[in-house]
Amino acid sequence: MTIAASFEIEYLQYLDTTGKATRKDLPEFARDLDHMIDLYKTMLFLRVFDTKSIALQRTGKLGTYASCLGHEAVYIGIGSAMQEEDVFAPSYREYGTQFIRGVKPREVLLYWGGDERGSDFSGPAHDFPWTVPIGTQCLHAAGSALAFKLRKEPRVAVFCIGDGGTSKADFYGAINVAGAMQLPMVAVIVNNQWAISTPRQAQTGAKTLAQKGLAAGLESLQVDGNDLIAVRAAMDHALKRARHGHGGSVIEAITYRLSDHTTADDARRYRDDAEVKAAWEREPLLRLRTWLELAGAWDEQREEAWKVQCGQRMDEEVNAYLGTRTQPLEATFDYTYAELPIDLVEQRTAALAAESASH
Amino acid sequence: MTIAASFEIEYLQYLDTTGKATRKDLPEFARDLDHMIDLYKTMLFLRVFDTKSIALQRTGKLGTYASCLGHEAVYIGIGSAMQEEDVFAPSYREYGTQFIRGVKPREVLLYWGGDERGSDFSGPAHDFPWTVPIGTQCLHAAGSALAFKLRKEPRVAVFCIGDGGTSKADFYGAINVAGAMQLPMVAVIVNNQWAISTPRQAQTGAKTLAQKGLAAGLESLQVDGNDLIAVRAAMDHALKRARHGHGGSVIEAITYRLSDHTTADDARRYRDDAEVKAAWEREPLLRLRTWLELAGAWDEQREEAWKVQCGQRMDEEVNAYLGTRTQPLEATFDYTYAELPIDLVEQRTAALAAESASH
Amino acid sequence: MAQITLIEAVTMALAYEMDHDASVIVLGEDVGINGGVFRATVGLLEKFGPERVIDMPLDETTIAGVTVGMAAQGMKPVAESQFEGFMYPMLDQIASHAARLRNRTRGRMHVPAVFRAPWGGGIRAPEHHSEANEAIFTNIPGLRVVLPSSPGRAYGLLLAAIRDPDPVIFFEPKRIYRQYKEEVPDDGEALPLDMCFVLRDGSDVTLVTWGAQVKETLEAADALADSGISAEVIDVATLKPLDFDTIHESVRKTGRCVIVHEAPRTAGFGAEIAARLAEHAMYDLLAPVQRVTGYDTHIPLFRLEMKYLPSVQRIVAAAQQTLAVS
Amino acid sequence: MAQITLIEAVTMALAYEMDHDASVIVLGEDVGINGGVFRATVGLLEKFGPERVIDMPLDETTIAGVTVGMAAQGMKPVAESQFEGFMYPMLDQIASHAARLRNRTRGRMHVPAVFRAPWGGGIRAPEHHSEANEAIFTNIPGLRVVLPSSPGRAYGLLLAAIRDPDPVIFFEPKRIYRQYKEEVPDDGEALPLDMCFVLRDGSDVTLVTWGAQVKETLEAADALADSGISAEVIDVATLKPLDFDTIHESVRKTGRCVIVHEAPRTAGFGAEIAARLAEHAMYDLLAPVQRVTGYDTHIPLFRLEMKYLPSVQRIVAAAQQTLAVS
Ligand SMILES: Cc1ncc(C[n+]2csc(CCOP(=O)(O)OP(=O)(O)O)c2C)c(N)n1
Ligand SMILES: Cc1ncc(C[n+]2csc(CCOP(=O)(O)OP(=O)(O)O)c2C)c(N)n1
Ligand SMILES: [Mg+2]
Ligand SMILES: [Mg+2]
Repeated sequence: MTIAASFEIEYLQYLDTTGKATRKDLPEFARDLDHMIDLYKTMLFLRVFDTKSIALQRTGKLGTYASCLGHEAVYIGIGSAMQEEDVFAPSYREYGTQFIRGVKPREVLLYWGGDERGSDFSGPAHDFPWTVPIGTQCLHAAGSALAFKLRKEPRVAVFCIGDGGTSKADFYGAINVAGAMQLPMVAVIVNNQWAISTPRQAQTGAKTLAQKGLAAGLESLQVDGNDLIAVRAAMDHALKRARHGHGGSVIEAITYRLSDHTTADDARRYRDDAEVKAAWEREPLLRLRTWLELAGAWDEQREEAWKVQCGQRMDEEVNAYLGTRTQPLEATFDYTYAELPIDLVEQRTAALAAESASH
Repeated sequence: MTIAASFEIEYLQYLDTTGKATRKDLPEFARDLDHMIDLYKTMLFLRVFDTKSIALQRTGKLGTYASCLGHEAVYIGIGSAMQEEDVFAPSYREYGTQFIRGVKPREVLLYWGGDERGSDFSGPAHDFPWTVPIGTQCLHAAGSALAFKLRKEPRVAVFCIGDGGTSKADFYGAINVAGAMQLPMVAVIVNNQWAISTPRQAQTGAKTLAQKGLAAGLESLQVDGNDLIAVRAAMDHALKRARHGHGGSVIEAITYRLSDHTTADDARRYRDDAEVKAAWEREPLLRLRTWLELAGAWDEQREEAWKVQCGQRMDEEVNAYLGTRTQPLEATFDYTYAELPIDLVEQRTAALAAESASH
Repeated sequence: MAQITLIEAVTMALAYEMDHDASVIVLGEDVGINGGVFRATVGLLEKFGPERVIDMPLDETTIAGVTVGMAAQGMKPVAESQFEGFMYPMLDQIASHAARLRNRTRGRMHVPAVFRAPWGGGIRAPEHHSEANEAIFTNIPGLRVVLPSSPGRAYGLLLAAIRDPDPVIFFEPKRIYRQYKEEVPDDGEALPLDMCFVLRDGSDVTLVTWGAQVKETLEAADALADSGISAEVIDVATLKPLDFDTIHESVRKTGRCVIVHEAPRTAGFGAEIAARLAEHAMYDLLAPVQRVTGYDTHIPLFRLEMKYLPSVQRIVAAAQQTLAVS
Repeated sequence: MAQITLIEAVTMALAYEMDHDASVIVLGEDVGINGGVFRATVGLLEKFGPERVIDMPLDETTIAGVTVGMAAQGMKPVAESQFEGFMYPMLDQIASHAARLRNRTRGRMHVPAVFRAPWGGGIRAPEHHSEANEAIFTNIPGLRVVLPSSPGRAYGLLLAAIRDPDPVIFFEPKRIYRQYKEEVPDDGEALPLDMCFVLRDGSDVTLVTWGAQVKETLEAADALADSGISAEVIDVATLKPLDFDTIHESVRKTGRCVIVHEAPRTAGFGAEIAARLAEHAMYDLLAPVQRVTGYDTHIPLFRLEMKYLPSVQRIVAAAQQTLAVS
């Protein structure tokens, strides 16, 4: 029997669910405990943000909101590894990555509060806004990566995609072109086991989602997505390769969507409480906290103090959000094109007239 | 290092370019020399058909035509392995498979001659017509396979796709859904090294095209597509698995497009004569012929006699084609819907009036 | 006989036809155990099992292509797109294959499929959940495009769509999914797929609309009646093929026409209706045709969306303008 | 100054702009060494190298999405689709992103991209190589849709399209790619993207058209002149945004209008023009508007395609009909 090609998909983990190291070769960055505390604090802030956002939605002060509960290690791992000049192309719940990149919580709220200005955010101007049509952001990352390559800029484009999203044409197109052209692109599959009510195994017969990268000839790896150290290490490696012209990677981060799909969803309709309960055992904050505590770098008191600070910051953000006036109707017209075409000038005038007639 | 998954892509070949067996375990069907002669004769007929079709185009008697020169082993291998009740979803040059399934040469000519009736062919009524938008046929095969599975019919859907076509969303969607649902589907990648002027390596960074099947969890295999025995053996195996409910396969058949892309193309613009010359050394007819001759089952005389017969049959087909009257204008309207909607009744009347006014 | 909402009528029609025709199957994202994101397929999995109600991988191209393949092999798939804004990846399979396979094969194969999608704005949803992109489909030969606006019409037209041997795009105005209930007998009676419905008789002006806008249009007719203007209201219901006769007949009577739709104006389907009036009703018209539509911009996120959608007031104003001419 | 064909004008505009703006790149299938299947990009690879002229993997969704990504990062990609019939898989990226990114981000990002495709029937090509699907794009806010019909306009409009900071769909009437030559100075002068061109002055009837049909329409005007009828001919050129003023002005003068296009009639872009006439030109029109179009069927394979496309005779007959009314 002749073998034309053979492949292995590695699984990377540094911390187990009890916060104990599973391997001795901790990466450099993880030895800097101050840094690790910072990352943990960001994860905790993210969770406070998430809880508060859901509360806002429940009280009618926010539209549909997509929670990121349980995904904190993935998003903070990505965000802390990226450079500002890199490009991030998210789907719709990667607030953690975005906070690190400068997006403000009030901007996230504005977006889910039905106001386009949320996407004119304080993060890097070259970062893409949230993307609703599943998977389409993957190709924006690929296009960005192609631009960097052509302009010989040492920048990397990173996208996130859900387990469900890996079924989508755009995901495949993006990894394929990245492989064909050796683009500086990192694809992070956030495998949270569910796409609304559709479980991971209904999406594909592939044993791992990471192996989808093999179809494109990309370096492909699976990581424990609840282990911040693993995610960050994998990202560091992938970003470095990409930045040095060695091509793209696919990282499958295995995590769990502890929340409903969005506030418009009720996950109890389709999944067992037992599964969710079990997933809470693996959640990302507790294990990092335990690890930090074991290292003597964190304790209950610091935890509580930080939570209070998070709460205060969130109050400010929420107030800023709630205090933001609705845009004038003109805004509906004025960003459709760089310059208003003649038809739109007329329609804009008519719309404003109709509006003032109705007052 | 923990390994989450590992894979191998096998390469299958029975006959080398000199017609010598490269392995001892020839499959059962290949021991039936009469059958092998039949298959060889079909390959030869296909080549005669191809030559004649190009000549028709060059003399203005046919529209653009897509040659299948060099692909004969792939197409005859597929066609001879399939059952009538299976469904075939071709792209646009799989005449060999189709001839075995009952499509008439005159129908192929009618199609390329600009007449829809070519697709109302004498092959199985459930076979799909030629598909021009690259890759879209893959999903028709997947949908057919799903129908078979739901209706518990022991039938298999087979599609062909080019090397270029494996970049397309529809290909990925088809293998993905086949893997997710264990559909009775066989995907044959006809890797002829070129997609018009785009070489295989510009399509993807994957080492083999077969490994794209790994992304979908399908059984994935590479075969020498110029070796009829290898193609047929791989098809037999894949069809059997599928028919027995064990799921789909991806077979990459490595061959070469010895012709221009179509008669509208001039391949000398973008590829080396040397490459083409080298490819002729590996072409599928010669090696099977040599093998048959070494086995004492074929010779120059039989070759010549069969060519004469092929020529006669083609003359009949060409005459039938050339003698086919153009459809009346009504035909443009009458197959748009099962029943003509009121708008179309009016337009049809107007069109016929305009036509007779112009006579 | 129960009082049901529009979305319940959709569910009822699906269940009826699945019960009576084993080749009908439902497929899409989250249509199974979740019953669809709007709950249109709720209960079907329990009743018909996972071989008739199929949760698909998350790819609309795949859903559309598989639908074409199944339909060509004799099934009657009803495919759901979760929102109309996610139908674009289906378009190639719909336009290049679903709509063409009959013609391409001279009738040897055909595609008896339905592509369902919740449609339109006004539910305070995120971006891409509020499109009105029906016009795109109306220029494609071989398709039917249907947009019911009441529980009864949703039931009857969906049955007809499933039974139709050709592909039907079936848009469901999600803003009025649960707006009101009406009695709909579950009798399997289909409605014709080439008919406009006159919802209200009138003599002064014809208001032509479809989908959720039927609500505002009927309200506008009420408001007009208050000021002594008698408005006829037509629900187009099936955009393609268009029953222009019913519209024309009305305009012959009223001499005035206002077309209302929430899609962007330019090249919206209102243009086709206005064009036919220009071609065939010039001598009947006493005033220029008016279009009250969404603007040629993207529908804004929800804080402003109600200012984008045609309002009762805009419809009334347009009708009055047609009457100001004499 | 050379005499060039329409397709040579396309090549010349691409080369000019690539020469003057390093951010302009060309991408698509077979655009490199092969120079495009129609040879529109011939010579560009040699001149600008593989980093400016990029052969893409065979997936239109990929091409469109990569184009959006590059454009958002400050490049000016000009993406080619080999035929208009293969643009459907681009539609999601075009409608959901190219057309919306500026609006979505309140101007933070925008997509200065051009999507080029050979367009239309009449070249005896296989199925899907002869579509006229421009109407689909004209209902999408945020896009411009351009369709030149002469070498000079192809050059000037393509330059404008590339320079425009928003996405432009640029359809090239392939039937007249090489129909005739005209002098086109390679002076980098763009033409405005919101203007119709009056190709021939006339006083009795206005013939409005675009793309390859300009040929038949001008011939029809000649034929009409022979029988003493003076036809004004307008090439719409940019469908979106529509310069309705120019059309209206002409109809004010002639009182009659025939709209000619090869796309299917229903919801074709002719409907929009007829609708605007119905809204704004009712009192100018002396006869009902006429549309001479492709039928609401798929364009047949090539043996019958010329019977599908509007002929000089059909245009003449329609014009005469508008004149029969008085
Ligand atoms: C093209 C498209 N189809 C359908 C939807 C509706 N939808 C929103 S989220 C979602 C599931 C996504 O699952 P996954 O990719 O796993 O990401 P997750 O939500 O779990 O982060 C679906 C189907 C959509 N937004 N876009
Ligand atoms: C969607 C689409 N894009 C582009 C084309 C034009 N085209 C026709 S054949 C072809 C190349 C196909 O190459 P491959 O898949 O390798 O098949 P081969 O022709 O080699 O058999 C292209 C780009 C098409 N038919 N469909
Ligand atoms: Mg998920
Ligand atoms: Mg090929």
